[in-house]
Formats: sequence, structure tokens, C-alpha cells
Amino acid sequence: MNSSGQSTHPSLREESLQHEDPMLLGPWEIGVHPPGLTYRIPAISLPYGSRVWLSGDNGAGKTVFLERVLLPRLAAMGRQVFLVAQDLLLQAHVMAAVLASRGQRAPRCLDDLVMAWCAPARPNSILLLDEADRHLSPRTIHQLLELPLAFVVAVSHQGRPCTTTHCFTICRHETLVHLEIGP
Amino acid sequence: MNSRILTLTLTVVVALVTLFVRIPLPSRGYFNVGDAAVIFAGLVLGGASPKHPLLWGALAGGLGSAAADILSGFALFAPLTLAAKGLEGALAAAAAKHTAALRWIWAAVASSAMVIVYFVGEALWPSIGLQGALAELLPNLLQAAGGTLIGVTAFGLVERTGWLRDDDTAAR
Amino acid sequence: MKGTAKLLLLSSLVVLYFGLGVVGPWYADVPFQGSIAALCVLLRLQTSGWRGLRTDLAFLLPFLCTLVAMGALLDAFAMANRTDWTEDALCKALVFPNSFWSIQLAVGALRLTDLVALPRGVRRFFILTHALVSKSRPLIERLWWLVCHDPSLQTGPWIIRSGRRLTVLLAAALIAVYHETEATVRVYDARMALLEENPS
Amino acid sequence: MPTSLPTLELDPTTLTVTPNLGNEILLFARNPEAVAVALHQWAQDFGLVLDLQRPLSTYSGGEQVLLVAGLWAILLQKHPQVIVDLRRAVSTLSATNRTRLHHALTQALPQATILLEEEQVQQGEPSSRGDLSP
Repeated sequence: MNSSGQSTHPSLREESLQHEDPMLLGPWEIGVHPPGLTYRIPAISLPYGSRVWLSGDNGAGKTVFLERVLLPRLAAMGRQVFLVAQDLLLQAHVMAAVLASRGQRAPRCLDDLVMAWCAPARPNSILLLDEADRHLSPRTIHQLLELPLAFVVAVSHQGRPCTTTHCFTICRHETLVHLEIGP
Repeated sequence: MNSRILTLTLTVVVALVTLFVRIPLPSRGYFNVGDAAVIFAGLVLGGASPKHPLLWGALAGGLGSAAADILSGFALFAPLTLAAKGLEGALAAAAAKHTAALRWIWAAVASSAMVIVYFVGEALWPSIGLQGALAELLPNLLQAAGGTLIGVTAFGLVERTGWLRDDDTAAR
Repeated sequence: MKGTAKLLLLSSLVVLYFGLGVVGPWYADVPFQGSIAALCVLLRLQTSGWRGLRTDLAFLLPFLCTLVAMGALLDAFAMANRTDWTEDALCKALVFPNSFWSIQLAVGALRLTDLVALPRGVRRFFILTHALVSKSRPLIERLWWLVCHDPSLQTGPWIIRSGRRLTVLLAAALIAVYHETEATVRVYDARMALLEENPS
Repeated sequence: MPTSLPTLELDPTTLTVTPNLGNEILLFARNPEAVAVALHQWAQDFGLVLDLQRPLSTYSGGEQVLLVAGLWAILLQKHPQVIVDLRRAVSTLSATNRTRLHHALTQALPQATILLEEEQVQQGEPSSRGDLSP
């Protein structure tokens, strides 16, 4: 850290610059096989700190969008991405084993486990929640949305929390899936 | 944990991890991390089963690996795999009650026993013979070394999570 | 044909071939081994097409070449005062594929319907094992996907990263498959009880 | 609620014994062909494309519940009374699908008791937010 308080360590300096930038997504036209869907995503600019709420009917392609469209592109941008998957009860075993590999004892309660697993997230990390409200308490969802992270994208069937800044809907017509602004 | 369900579980894990990561080999079939799963299964069953740990370890290691041979079309090797990996699983189960250096030594003995059983078995097998057994030796030694390293480390993770010591399903 | 009868027929065909062609008098009989090989190739083409046959040959051909090469090497050193290692290896080059295919075709012919038709005693064991291996495979593939995308397991050289991921996969798979096994056994027993009370 | 009645509980973490509905039909149906035809019709009514050999895990959570509920509605048609407990599965369904599933089950099993709403969870019964003890 130099005298003016600005970090001199390269990665810290990069991080402190990076996490102020907006996240630019799209425009994309992406085919995902299987299941043979084409995603048409408009150009979107999300300011730092955005909390995005994503809804859509059963089978519309929300999970495929998170895991096969969004996550790879965010990783390619060099972002650290924490995905809390729809099959969280299965993923919990991976989370517990990862905590053990860090030398930590895995909490029994699912809510505490997810919070402990997200602990190493950095200011420019991104959190993706896929129907996490099916397994986690509203209080934990709120805490996750409040984490000091660059962006949080949450998929859900349930009501939209007031702390979210943007709302998108995934709509599917046969094999074409597109993202609409607002419910 | 219920020993029967745990043994069936580890039999399936050994079979699928053996099938899951496979690199074709010039001789017996494929280079795989199955040995890591066999060592891991033996250690878990040795650590979790107060009664007959060696038997459970042999069943999970032997049946799981033989099932993988059958499911992947190498059913010819299944009998020999049952013997070699069964012995490896049983000796790994014996390693569970030791700690630190002794556990590593026991696990290395377990995977070396697998290599020896395969060599002798294939040399005596009419359609493979000494020619096939010699071609097999080096890949098996590499698998044994990698398997020991990953299997013992993975067991250490499980110990740290505390799953094996939960008593709500008492080990029978 | 299903169940026990089919199992008995398939296993006796395999035992018959091994008895005559692998440990029996026709081990070195080239016409016999050649006709068995032709039959196996035709059956393999019929059951899994060119793709299945190509997969087999991708494994068999390198192995047979290694076998013959090792035979020549042992002849060069006159191992155990024998000079027929290469000739014996050429014999094995026919016997090994036949033994490999005979069992593969027999095992490949079994279906879930054969297990369902089995006697009640062994039926539950085989059905649950068949179900667990089939169900756990996508589960372990899913676990592997989750492990490979876990943010804590992205750093380090390839060999270290792969080793860490495999140890995490084994630990996670242990408990995930244990829960799957417990739940599958519970669901199977509950559904069978439901059906036995309401024969439809 | 009489607990002596046979109960079909659908837990979204483990809905079936085998990995796809084709094998599930082979396992439990006495007349697999007829059951398969009826299940295709059920799926069509919900606007789903059913492939009996497709792994169930590749459907979305809600689709899995709709299809498995349909299979058992067909298998249990002759039984006068049964409890169909969907309380753990309900959170995977959108509001429209919950209503349509309840209606379809009442049509298929007129004398069945169908538990669909969360608040019908009895005291002390572990809900879907289970903890992780093995």
C-alpha cells in the first residue's frame, strides 16, 4: 500500500480498478447442445453492485442459461464465479469437501454451509443463485444478496426481494430462448 | 453409518470413478483412477465398520472394479480384477486404524499387492501370458502410486468433515 | 426369453467357449478360433454397429501388437529356454479377442427386463444394483462438473489441480451416493409396498 | 388425516428408483405398453415432450414432478383410496402448474387425498430444507 492509500500490489491494484467497472453482457446469439436451445441475449450493461432477479416458467431454460451461457462467459472474462446450483442438496457435498480441503469443518446446516463456502469471495467476484430459495431461508438469501460482491444473479419462482436492482424474464418459444427486461 | 449401505455405496463409487476417468492403455485396457477409489473405499470402510472391515473393503474394492470391467466391455478381466482389487481394498481397510506414516505405508503395501496379483494372474492366463503381463507392469505401478496418493488424501478430507463419526445411523 | 433361463443360456455358451477354446484342446486350432472371431465381429456389428466395433479395435489392436512384440523380445532372450514365444503370442492374438468379445456380448445381451423376471430373492439385489449404477453415473458426472467449476479449485498446475479435484470428488461422491443409495432403497421398498397393496 | 392409507410421497431429491421413466415403467407396471401410452397423453396435456429413455435428471425440477406424479396416477387408478403427498415437491412447480397438477390428479384419482400446500406440513416433520447429517 503506498502513502496515498492506493494499493501497489499488482493484483490488488487490478482488483480495485476492476470491481468499479460495469458488467457488459451480450449481445449474444448462442446455440447450446444438448438440449438444442438458441439463446438471444440483448446488450446489457449492469453497474457495479447490481442485484439481478431472473424468473421464467418451468423448462424455459433458466438453469441452462446460468450454467452453460452466463457462467462460461464470466469465467472467460477472468471473473471468480460462485454458482449455487439448483441441485444444492447435491452440491452441498462438494461444498463440504471443499471446506475440508481448506482445513475447515463443514457446518451441518445448509444455510451456514453456503455462507462458509462463499466466504472467500472477493469484491469483483460474482454470485449466481439458481432457485436457492427452495433450500435456503429468506434471511440467508438476503445475506447473500447483501454480500459486498460485484454482481449477484438470482433465478427464482418465488417473489422478488426488494433489494434487487434489475429484473429479467427468460422466455422460450420452442428452441429459441430470449431475455426480456422486467416481469 | 450403515455398513451394508456404505459398502454398496462404495462399490458403486469405485465402479463409476473407474469408468469415469479412463485413458486407453496398450495392454490391459485403460489407465484409471480406480485405484484411488479402491484405496479410499478400503480406508472408509476400515474406519467406519467396527466388524469385518477387511471383508467390506474387499467387497467394495473387488466388486466395484470388476463391475467397471464388465460395464466397460472388459469383462474378460473381471475375475482377475476381483482378486487383485479385492486384496487391495482389504489391505487398505487394515490401514484405516493407523495414522500418519504407518497409514501411508499400509496403503502402499495394498496397491503393491494389486500389482503383484495382476502380474502373476496375467502371466498364468492362457490368452494373455507373460508377454501381456510384462507390458502391463509399468502402467500398473503408476496407477498404484497415483491411487495411493489420491485415495489417502481423500480419506483425510472425509475424516475432517466428521461424516464417519456421526452416530445417528450407528454402524452395524 | 427372459430371466434365469436367458442367464443360464448365456453363461453356458461362455463357459463352453472358454472350456474348448481358451483352456481346452482347440486353443491353437486356427479354423475354429477364426470362425468364432468372424461370428463375434458380426454379432458386435449387429448390437453396437461400426462405432462399437471401432472402440473395441482401438483397444484390441495396440494390445495385440504389444503381445507379439513382447513375444519377439522373450524369444530374443530365449526366456526359460523357449523359442516359441512369438508363435504363442500370434495364437493369443486370435484367442484374446474371442475371449474378450464372448463375455462382452453375453453381458451386453442382458436387459432390465431380465432382472425383473428373476426369482424374487435375487431380484431386489440385482434391480437395486442396476438402478444405483445407472442413477449414480449422472450424479457423479454432475459432481465432477460442480467440482471443476468450484471457484476454490481453479488454481495451481494441471497435475495438482486435477489431484485436488479428484480428492474432493471422492469425498463428495461418498456422501452423495450414500444418500442416493439410502433414498433409492427407501423409494423402491415404498413403491413395491404400495403396489402390493393395490395390484393394478 | 388417516395415516393407515397407503401413501405415495414424491420427494424431489429422489423421485424414482431407476434413472428414466422407461425403466420405471418396466419395473412397476404389469402392462408396460398401456402405461406408456397413457403417460405420453398425460405429458401432452401439460405441454411436455416425453421421451421415456431420456434420463429424468435432464428434465427441469418441475417437469420431473409432473411426469412422476402422472406415472403413479396411472399405476394407482384402480385403487379407491390413497394419499398423494406432494408437499415436498410443490416448491419446484410454478403457480400455474400447481393448479393444473392438482386438477389432473383429482380427475385421475377421484377418491385420493392430495396434499399439495406447504402449510399442510405436520409439526416436527422435516421439510425439504434438510440438514446434512448422513
